[in-house]
Amino acid sequence: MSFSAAQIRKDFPIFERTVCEGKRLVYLDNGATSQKPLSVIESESDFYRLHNAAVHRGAHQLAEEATDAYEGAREIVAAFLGAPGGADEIIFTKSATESLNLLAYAMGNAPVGNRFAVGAGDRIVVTEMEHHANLIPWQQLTARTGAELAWFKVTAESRLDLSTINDVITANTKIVSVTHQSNVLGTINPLAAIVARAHEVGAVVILDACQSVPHMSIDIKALGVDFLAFSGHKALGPTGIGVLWGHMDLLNELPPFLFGGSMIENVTMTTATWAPVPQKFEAGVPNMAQAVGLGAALNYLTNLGMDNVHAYEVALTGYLLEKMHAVPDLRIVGPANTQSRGGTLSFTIKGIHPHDIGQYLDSQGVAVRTGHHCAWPLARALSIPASTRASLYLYNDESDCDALVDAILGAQKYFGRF
Amino acid sequence: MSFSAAQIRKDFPIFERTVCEGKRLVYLDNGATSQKPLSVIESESDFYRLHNAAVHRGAHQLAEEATDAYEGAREIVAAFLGAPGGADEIIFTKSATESLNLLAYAMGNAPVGNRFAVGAGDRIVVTEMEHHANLIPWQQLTARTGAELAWFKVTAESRLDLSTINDVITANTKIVSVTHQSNVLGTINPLAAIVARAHEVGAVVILDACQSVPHMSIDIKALGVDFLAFSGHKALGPTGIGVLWGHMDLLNELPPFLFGGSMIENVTMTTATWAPVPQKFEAGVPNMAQAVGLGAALNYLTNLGMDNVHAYEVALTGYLLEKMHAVPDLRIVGPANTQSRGGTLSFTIKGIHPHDIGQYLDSQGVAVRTGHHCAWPLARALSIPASTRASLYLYNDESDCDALVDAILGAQKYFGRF
Amino acid sequence: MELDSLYQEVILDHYKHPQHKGLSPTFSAQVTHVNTSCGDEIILNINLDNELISELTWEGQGCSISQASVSMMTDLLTGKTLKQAAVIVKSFSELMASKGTSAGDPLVLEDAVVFAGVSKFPGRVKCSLLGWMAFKDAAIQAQANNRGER
Amino acid sequence: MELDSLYQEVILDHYKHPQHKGLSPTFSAQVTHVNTSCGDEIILNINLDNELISELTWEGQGCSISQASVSMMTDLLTGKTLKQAAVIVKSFSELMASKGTSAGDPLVLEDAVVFAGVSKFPGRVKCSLLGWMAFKDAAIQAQANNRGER
Ligand SMILES: Cc1ncc(COP(=O)(O)O)c(C=O)c1O
Ligand SMILES: Cc1ncc(COP(=O)(O)O)c(C=O)c1O
Repeated sequence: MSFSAAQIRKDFPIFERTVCEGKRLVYLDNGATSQKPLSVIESESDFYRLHNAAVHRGAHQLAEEATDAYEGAREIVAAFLGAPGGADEIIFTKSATESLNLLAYAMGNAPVGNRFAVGAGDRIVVTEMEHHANLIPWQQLTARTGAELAWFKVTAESRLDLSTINDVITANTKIVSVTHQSNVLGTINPLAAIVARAHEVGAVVILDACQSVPHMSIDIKALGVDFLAFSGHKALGPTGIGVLWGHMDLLNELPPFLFGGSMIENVTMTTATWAPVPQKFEAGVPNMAQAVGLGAALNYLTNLGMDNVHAYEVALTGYLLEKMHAVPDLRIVGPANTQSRGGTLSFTIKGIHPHDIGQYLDSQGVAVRTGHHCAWPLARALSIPASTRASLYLYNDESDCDALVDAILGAQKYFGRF
Repeated sequence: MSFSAAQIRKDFPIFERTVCEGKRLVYLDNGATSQKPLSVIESESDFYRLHNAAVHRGAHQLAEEATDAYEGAREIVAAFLGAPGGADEIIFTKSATESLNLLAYAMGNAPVGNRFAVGAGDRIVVTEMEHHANLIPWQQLTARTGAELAWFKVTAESRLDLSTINDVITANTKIVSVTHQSNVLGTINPLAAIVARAHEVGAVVILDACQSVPHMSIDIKALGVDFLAFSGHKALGPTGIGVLWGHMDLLNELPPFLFGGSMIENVTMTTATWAPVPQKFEAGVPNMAQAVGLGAALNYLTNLGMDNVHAYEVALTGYLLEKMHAVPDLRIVGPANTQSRGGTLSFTIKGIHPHDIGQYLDSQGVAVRTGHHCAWPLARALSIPASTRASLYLYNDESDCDALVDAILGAQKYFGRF
Repeated sequence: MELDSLYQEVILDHYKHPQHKGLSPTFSAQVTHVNTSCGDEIILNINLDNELISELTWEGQGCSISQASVSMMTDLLTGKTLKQAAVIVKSFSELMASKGTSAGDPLVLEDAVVFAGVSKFPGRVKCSLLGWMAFKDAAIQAQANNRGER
Repeated sequence: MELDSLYQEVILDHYKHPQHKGLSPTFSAQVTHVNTSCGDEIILNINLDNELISELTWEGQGCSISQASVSMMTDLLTGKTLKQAAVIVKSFSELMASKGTSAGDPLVLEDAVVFAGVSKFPGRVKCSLLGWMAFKDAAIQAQANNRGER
């Protein structure tokens, strides 16, 4: 099967509608959230129509069917990521944001002696290109515990500066949390050196895989990281579902985060003990229909083949980069070619503010994002308070890239009137 | 319009299916989760089909439509609860469990001087009939801070023992968190005295309204509480959506819980400040489709009229109680009549374990729950390690109650063989 | 009726007339296991005579399946060596994981093959295993205790 | 073209040729306001002569709408009393909340009535109000400072 974005687009009901009075929808805001294929929409509604019940709780047929569907989704996620310990290593959260906060709070709950206990004298390492979701939870953990925060800087070539790696990941470093792919620059970070150094000093490595899981094949064993987080909604899945993966031995030692039903072993008025992983981390009636929908989304991606998806997106990115290089007064914020970069293209246009560019693009049916993209420290480091971001996905094609570039040229003409 | 459960049932696609080889589905596990009307299922899928985009972020038409839908749901929830400060007082979470943990963690984040700061010498009050979700977060907060936990006991009549109220809610009490309606006993707790005493000593009152919001009309002003939590999935809404309501002045003072995108005002590598309420409490791309679905669910309930729903359920509960009283060897765990009680009926049958009852009922198409119902301390206090729970909702009718009682009699015959 | 494959006579018989119920005053190890989803509880005492399981006694409350299972188990394992017991436990665990596809080995499991019917009911597999998981745990602890590792 | 109701000539003109831009060396109060969703920033200096706004100057970066709006605002409010300014601010806020249903009062808002077109674009209302919110804040602080409450 050859890869056909036009064919794929037919699976996504939203492309049947138009925007801005009859214009074709050119959706290039995939870094924010992806559109959903019919199979995902229907798997969520079929759950409600046919099997809806509280998992793990009821003594009846519906509850068993719901449990099978929910636990089946866990198997799908585990297989998709290549989780070495299987489905029990997959924890469902509401979003990557919750997954990362879960880690920071759970580590904050660790008693002295627990390997995750963080205190004064310990270091937590991030990078300058983190999304706020992988920065502020660690800022807060250091503020609560007295640990210090350190970070890798970003070079003029939009790459992590690993030249000082031994000074950043020091012997007292406990946690290294980095993004796999920047949601602004598109940069795909090299992990091998970071993982090696972190493990050398006994630190755990957390991967924010929000922008990589939807776009490339992930093999956890090959990556060598200890924890991984992503959101379903950026990977063709429903809103309201996220994933945290961790090595079973680490999840066993990690204290719980949310407390309530289904995560307990035994409860008295004053004490409680915890169920085994993953239940330990899933308090309450879970987001069942959304987990099932995520399973359908990952199945959709697996059917296409993640290597095919990635190859297609890289080729399309190359096409768009070339077209953009030809636009006068346009500056790409991120790597200039497709080497170790994904299909997230941020840019600025001399003399026109990103918000105005975005507005003009919208009037042409082209959906992008503008601003600091929830990575404000990066924007400051680059002295680019705001940029415009076009982010590609599997249903985009060259005609979408053409529409974007035409609209940029149109904007230059429109705002150049004066 | 007269209230017709048979008519209502037609709005719920799941009742078109059968269970256990062709048996009619008698769904009496509403305390765990409710079924969903078509309008809810479709509002969620229509969001994906027509308006899906990240709210508050994109510079394009879809993002504006998505924002309108999401913020519209907030308005619906505010109106449904009678939130005195309007929509900005409504915070979307993934579940009541998250809402209650949010409060416990956010209070744990409060610096000295903040009115929510909890420490040694302070007291937190709950009741013996709390669901684990409204018990363990407070156990953990006391463990982290050195505060003490105290609780109201439950009387032989399944009511809160308020005779010692001044000894339970002491001058040093900071938080009183109680359930509105027990998910085991069906007891509806009287709040006036608790609220008055709590406010007298300067404590805030948190209401776990999981089992009341779906079943009766709620007027926050009349209740006088300070915070309120419930889950969408028990109120005809989607899974993966919960609500926290709080008074605006309290929400303003409460520190945030989850950290990440969209909840910030300003961010540097080492510091962050917060956006206004409610954004301050909604980090990340939210569970948008689920919020929209919850809006549709509350609209469905409002169209029926919550007072009608409640009156209908009380009458049905009376019918079922009477039938149950006539079953030999059956003991109701909870109030014996419909005074201040909802349609949650737990019971035990002499000589047959609840799990076996539940299994037999399932074979007859009757879906109930068995066990400790996530209220293990209550089960211990009552010396009833497990019970069977039938919980009614608006689509149930007398034929469902008859089916339940027939099945109980059948179980007695079946297990009485030996 | 499908239910009958779950509630077979021998199961209900053990439920009504449990074997080895009532805890021995002394033991090599004592464990308490709980089914966290329903609150069912088993306390199991094991007495080890070197490698021989000389006595297994229990107390508990729970559904017919969990109680009958532990009753049958104590019948089966008393008088066996730890090695023999391990073979039986493994065979029973495999049977319970079979989702109704296995009939169980009557040479190993004797009466307990009736649990083949239970294995069709995923919601009851945990009940069936409660006592057996307690035994596994108790055996390990008893060996440790007997080696003086307490 | 609908876009033209947003980007009217007078708006783009103020954007290209901003008024009162460049901060005064002294001030009664200085405030910095940020649009948290896009990072746009305005620093506003206010000089109060008793009740009279004697000078309003600013610095900032942002989109045409936010920059034009603050430019027009400083034009409008300079030389007014705080009371007169409050009336104008209220009128502008109401216009921006009108979702395109109001034309704005030219007697109060003068040129700034062109923002009626912007009010149709919910995503840009925040941009329009950035400078005005800064002014509200600055006026309060300046009064406090002048009363020596700093
Ligand atoms: C009284 C009560 N509180 C809290 C909860 C927790 O709700 P959820 O599991 O939806 O978070 C429940 C339901 O499970 C409940 O019945
Ligand atoms: C790199 C990265 N990390 C974290 C997040 C947060 O994901 P969510 O908002 O779905 O929780 C995002 C997306 O917003 C992202 O792009």
